[in-house]
Amino acid sequence: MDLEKLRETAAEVVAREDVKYLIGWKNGSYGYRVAPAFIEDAEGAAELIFSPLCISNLSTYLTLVEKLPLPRGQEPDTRKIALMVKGCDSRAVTQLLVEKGIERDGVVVIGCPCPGMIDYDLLAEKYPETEGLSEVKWTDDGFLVIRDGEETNVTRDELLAEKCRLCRYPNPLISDIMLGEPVETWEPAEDKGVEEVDKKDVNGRWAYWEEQFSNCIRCYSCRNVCPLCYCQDCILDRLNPTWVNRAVNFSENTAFNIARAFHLAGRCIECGECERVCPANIPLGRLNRKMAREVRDKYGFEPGLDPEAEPFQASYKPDDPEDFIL
Amino acid sequence: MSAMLLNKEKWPDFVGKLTGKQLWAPQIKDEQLRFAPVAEGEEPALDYKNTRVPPKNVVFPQTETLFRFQVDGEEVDEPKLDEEVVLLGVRPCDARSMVIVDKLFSWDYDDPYYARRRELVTMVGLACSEPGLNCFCPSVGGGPASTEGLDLLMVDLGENYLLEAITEKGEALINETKELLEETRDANLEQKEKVINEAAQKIKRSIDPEGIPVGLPGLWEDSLWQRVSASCLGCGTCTFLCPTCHCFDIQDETEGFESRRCRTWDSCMFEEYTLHTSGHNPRPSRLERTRNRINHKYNYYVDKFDVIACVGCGRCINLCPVNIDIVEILKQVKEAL
Amino acid sequence: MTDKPKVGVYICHCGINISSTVDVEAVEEFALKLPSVKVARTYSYMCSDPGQALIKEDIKEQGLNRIVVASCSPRMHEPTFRKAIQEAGLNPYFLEMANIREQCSWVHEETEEATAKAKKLITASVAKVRLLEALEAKEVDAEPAALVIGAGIAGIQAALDIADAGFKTYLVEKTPSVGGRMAQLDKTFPTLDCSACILTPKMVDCASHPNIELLSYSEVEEIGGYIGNFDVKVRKKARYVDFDKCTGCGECAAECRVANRIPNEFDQGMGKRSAIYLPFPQAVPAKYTIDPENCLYLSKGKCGKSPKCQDVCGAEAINFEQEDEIVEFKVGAIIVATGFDPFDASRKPEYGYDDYPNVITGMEMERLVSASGPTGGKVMISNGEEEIEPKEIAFIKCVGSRDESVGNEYCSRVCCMYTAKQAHLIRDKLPDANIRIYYMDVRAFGKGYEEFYDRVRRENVRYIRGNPSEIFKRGNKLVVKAENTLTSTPVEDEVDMVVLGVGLEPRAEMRKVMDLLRLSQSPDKFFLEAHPKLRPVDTATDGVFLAGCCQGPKDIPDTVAQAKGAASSALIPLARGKVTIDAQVAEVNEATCRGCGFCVEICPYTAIEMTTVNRFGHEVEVARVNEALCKGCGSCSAACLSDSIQPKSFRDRQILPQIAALGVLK
Amino acid sequence: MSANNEPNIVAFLCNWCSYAGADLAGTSRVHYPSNVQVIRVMCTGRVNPLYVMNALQQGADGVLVSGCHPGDCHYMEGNYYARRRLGMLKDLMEFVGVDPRRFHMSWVSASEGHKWKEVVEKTVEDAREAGSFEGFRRRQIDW
Repeated sequence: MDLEKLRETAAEVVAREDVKYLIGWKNGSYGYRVAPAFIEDAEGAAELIFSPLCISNLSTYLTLVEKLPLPRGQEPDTRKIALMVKGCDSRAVTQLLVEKGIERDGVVVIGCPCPGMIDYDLLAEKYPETEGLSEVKWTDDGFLVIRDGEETNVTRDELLAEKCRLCRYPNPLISDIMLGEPVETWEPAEDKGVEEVDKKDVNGRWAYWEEQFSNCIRCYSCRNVCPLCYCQDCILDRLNPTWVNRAVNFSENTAFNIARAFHLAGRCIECGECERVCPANIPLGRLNRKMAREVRDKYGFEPGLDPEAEPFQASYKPDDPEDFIL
Repeated sequence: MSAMLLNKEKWPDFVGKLTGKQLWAPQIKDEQLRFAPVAEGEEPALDYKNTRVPPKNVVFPQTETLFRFQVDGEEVDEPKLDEEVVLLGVRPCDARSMVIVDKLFSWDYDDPYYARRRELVTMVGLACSEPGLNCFCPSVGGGPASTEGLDLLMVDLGENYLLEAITEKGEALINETKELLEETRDANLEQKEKVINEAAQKIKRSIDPEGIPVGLPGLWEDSLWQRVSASCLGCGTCTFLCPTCHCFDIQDETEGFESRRCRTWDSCMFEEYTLHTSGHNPRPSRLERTRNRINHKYNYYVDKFDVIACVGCGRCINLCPVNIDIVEILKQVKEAL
Repeated sequence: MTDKPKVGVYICHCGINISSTVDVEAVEEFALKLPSVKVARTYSYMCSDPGQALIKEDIKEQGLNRIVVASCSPRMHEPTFRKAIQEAGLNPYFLEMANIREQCSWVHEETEEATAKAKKLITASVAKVRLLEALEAKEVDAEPAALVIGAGIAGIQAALDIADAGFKTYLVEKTPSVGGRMAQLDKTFPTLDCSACILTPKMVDCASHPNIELLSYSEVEEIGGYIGNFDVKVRKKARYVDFDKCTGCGECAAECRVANRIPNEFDQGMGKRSAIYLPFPQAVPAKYTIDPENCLYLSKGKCGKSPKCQDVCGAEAINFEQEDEIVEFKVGAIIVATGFDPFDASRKPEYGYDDYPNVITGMEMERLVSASGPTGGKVMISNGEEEIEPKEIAFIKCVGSRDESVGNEYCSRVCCMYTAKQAHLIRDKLPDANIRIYYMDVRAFGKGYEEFYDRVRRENVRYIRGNPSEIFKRGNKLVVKAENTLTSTPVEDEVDMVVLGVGLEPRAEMRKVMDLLRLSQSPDKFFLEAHPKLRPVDTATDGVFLAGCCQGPKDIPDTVAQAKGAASSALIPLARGKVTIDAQVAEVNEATCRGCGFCVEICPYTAIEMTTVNRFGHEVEVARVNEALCKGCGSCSAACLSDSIQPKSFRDRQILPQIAALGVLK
Repeated sequence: MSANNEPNIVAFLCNWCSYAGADLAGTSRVHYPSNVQVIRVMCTGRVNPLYVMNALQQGADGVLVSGCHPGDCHYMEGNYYARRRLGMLKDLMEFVGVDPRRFHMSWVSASEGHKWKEVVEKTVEDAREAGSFEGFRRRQIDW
């Protein structure tokens, strides 16, 4: 993508009177880090980037920003929020529209066609992170890693993030401004992660997840980063009734993770953020993708495609599968 | 206090000696380095920088039963704490963190659970020779071979570990394993200095905290808090992985008519932290919560206990999903001063 | 603040129904040890007066504030015990029942297991009862008026009954006249009363009744609210004729440039009318209406030099500028009487209804034999070449009924009898005609029906068992091909005329009414009643009742009976002036609601709507429950991701402890 | 499982069909295993799928949800919603490694006392085969 064009467009957008700020990506504090950027002026816009490291889904900030109590008589700031989205991120925006989490005219969606993002862990493992800022660019058939002035060409296959291997919607499905031309979509890979679990027997799966969930420290980063976990008051924080105890142990962690995955069934847009941010490296994406696959295959439904769609969890079809019924 | 050498060939025997007690050490589990109980025959994994999660769990469990009771009943049943634990391979920053946290748990009220667990633990440290990318312990009063909080310090000298007793507990441990140890020579101590100096050289990041503790209150309304908190997700990663964070929540958990009162780690980054029953929250947004995290570490704690509640381990930087970098925040604080 | 729970557990022996299998004393001893339980007792019959007295006494003397009755199914005696504890001053919803009879002592043989299970069930009940909340059944005023949709015989009868009882009734009819299908009929079986003669007085009555506001040529546009308080919006379609000025003289129709060129709906299209018309001579109101589709002036903008109707109307009633008018009013109850459509015989192409003019439907036959019909009551039919008086006549029954191939498995209930009646009428008019009736079965179940059927058979009407497979033309005759299943012989009868005994189908436009009133369809696609046996005129929407064929095929007496039933049901809230709203309804925690609207999508009663509230200066959307519409099913709650909508008495915080209690006892 | 190795089963029954069907089984003196404890709800639509998880976590070895046949729901659509939600939950639980024999759903009408018996027998038999589910218990670890 042409960064000049991006920054120019961003500067125009934030100059608009009806726009409060723009959320995009900028270089982080060191190494390969990329940080969310909240841009309010042209100067800020000059910091924006779009690179294979911009894996994070910024749409979560649309609902994360607190609506603080206003002093009596003060009107809320209802200006629009501009947001940069990749294909997957755009589905979150659409799903938020379906669920009335945001209003269509409350956002300016800036679409960024996405050739695929890099898996940070794979990258850092192969080309360790250094103190200085490194850069990664797309090339025709992969990535160019520029680290301490040293340039390395890497094939796409070597570093492509798992969610991008599986991606079916690299181009934004909803946008007000589209930056650049749509990318050519690619044949999604087999979901080996889900299959690895699927092919175990039921006890094997339990053992697998027991190991995973035992590692959970209940930091709730998976929930907080999720653009679709936007309840004011999550039931998993609730005390009366207590669905899941605060205690951190395998049983409660499992309950927490089942509840989280269930609440996202038919809503998850597979941006993979939960898995990316998990400090305990739990492959949460497998849970969500498994549910997404069931919902797609058995119920013929995919969230985040149509802003007018009926929410999956609030609808039914008379001929929904019932082979599991006695 | 004595210093002894342990030849690495005898390492398994040394570990074997310790597994008679409850031994915790870094191990690779699920491709991750974490502190875990070492079963007999298992080897600690020491050739790594540091664990993702600090070992504070051993003295301050993430979930701890305070007592059990029956709904509508009147009797309580308290758990017994009497198992001795050896924490092996703990890094100096993590050991130092416990000394810092001790102050809080023994301040206006002696926390019996914490105190008892501290009593029961022997801390065997391992000096750092390969600090991590985001380590900055020297900036906050620590160092790659700091002995604060340790009972015994181990330094990797290549073929040998140098074992230095710091406390009576450490001395006792050396005595228990004496048959495996050799006397040190001067060269060993020189070698130790070299290893430590080299390690210190490798530490890239730093911040001079001079002026920060006194200056922070003046920055209460500064715009920097908005800037640094805007991208915060409000998750507990930074605080749960922080060795000095010690906030907890107390809950009564009930199943049927059985109940227990327990405490669990809490995080000042959580939305419900300091949420009042009335619904009012004095720290209603991520801004106030981020500001609290920094202030707590670099101002309140200093005010109260004369020490910064940060040991510079860099975990919060390593694992923040949105690259909130405490060193960068501190730099901005200094600029704003 | 609620008091600390003090629970009383009452274990019933039920004679020996429970105590012969469950060791009630052991259960009593066990219950006493449960948290919050202050009293536990057993008694031979808890539901008896002395049993109830026991509970009431303990409430008063021991200060109990929560009661568990372990006895039979709550489906049996929950109301009994609610009333009992209420009489003792407790909130009736502070009761939980443990079903230790139907679901324990009667289904388990061993005392040990039955006792163990009884203990578990009581534990769960104690766990829940401790957390129940006091509820109040609310009362709201009911608007003393009713709406009746459809002015066929069902609607007319219902409206008259309600109006006679002294309540304002709005009778809305889509067509220009009341009367409906019954007005089209000639004679009625089995008494052979003239349909018009018995119906017309009622039609006139409802137009003149002081309590009835007749809204003819009108359609209901919107219905909001709930029982006792429905808000209704009706569109009065423009007639282009000033209702008050029109005298019904009919000069306009005679002068209309398209006079006698437009198929007359009332005559099933067999007769012709003008663009300005009265549907039939006895129409009520006797006011003319311009059909805008066929009126030259309205459809083409030009009608000669000037519209003739306007020229001839002495009353100056013609007004081409007239527009639809919206009328709004409130009612306390609604009766749906939208009737039926005759089965469309084109859907059975093998019978050639679309191909041969001398294949007609039963409804057309009604008009053909009617003295006011297109032929003046003479049975004349075109065989495609000429108008003839038929000599050979065939009736075919069950056309579009009991026929899976057209999707109608049900029996239409009237075809057997109207066919018999029509055969009789033809026999009267054409004594020499040869009349055959092809049938599958004859169902003559009503009062006097079997007798009438016998009479028709004796009038030389041949009943041939077997449904024809085909009708085709041979020369100027129609050939009915069938198999006589009694003799197993194929038949090919040449006839001059075939009458198809078409069945009854739900109205094509019923979807609109369904949506307006949130009604459902039964598998036969007619409106679904609340219970097929015990609540046949009620619907799932409180305050909305069904009358007549919209609920299923019916003959006239059944229709009238049901209309009267619906009227008396509708009169309950009207007469009482109040409606009681169930206390066990859902409630939204507006502080935690995230406004996603899942509950709104789910609620089958549209009891939930989004509303804007101000949350500390911010406008946010939250769900709100209309308690009068909510039935407390809880479907919304299970879908609420933030747990913000909860049915009272079945809240998560009341159910989860029940689950826990069942788990902990080993 | 209890001391005598019998599975502990929690069942959620809708008030109008399945609870009435279970009552009918009683009135008809149909005998069946006593392992199933019923929690009455107004509609299967009320059953939050997380109840199933919660029951398994709190001591149940098996869970049953039973309601009206499709089309017969007293509240018109509740059982359709329940079917979708619980079908998804079953898929999720299986993926997490919860033995599918631990969770069943059935349609039992008010007139199907005998079917209720069969459903109970099947549920108990399956839970018995799946065995105790101590691994997931809430109080297993640090109580």
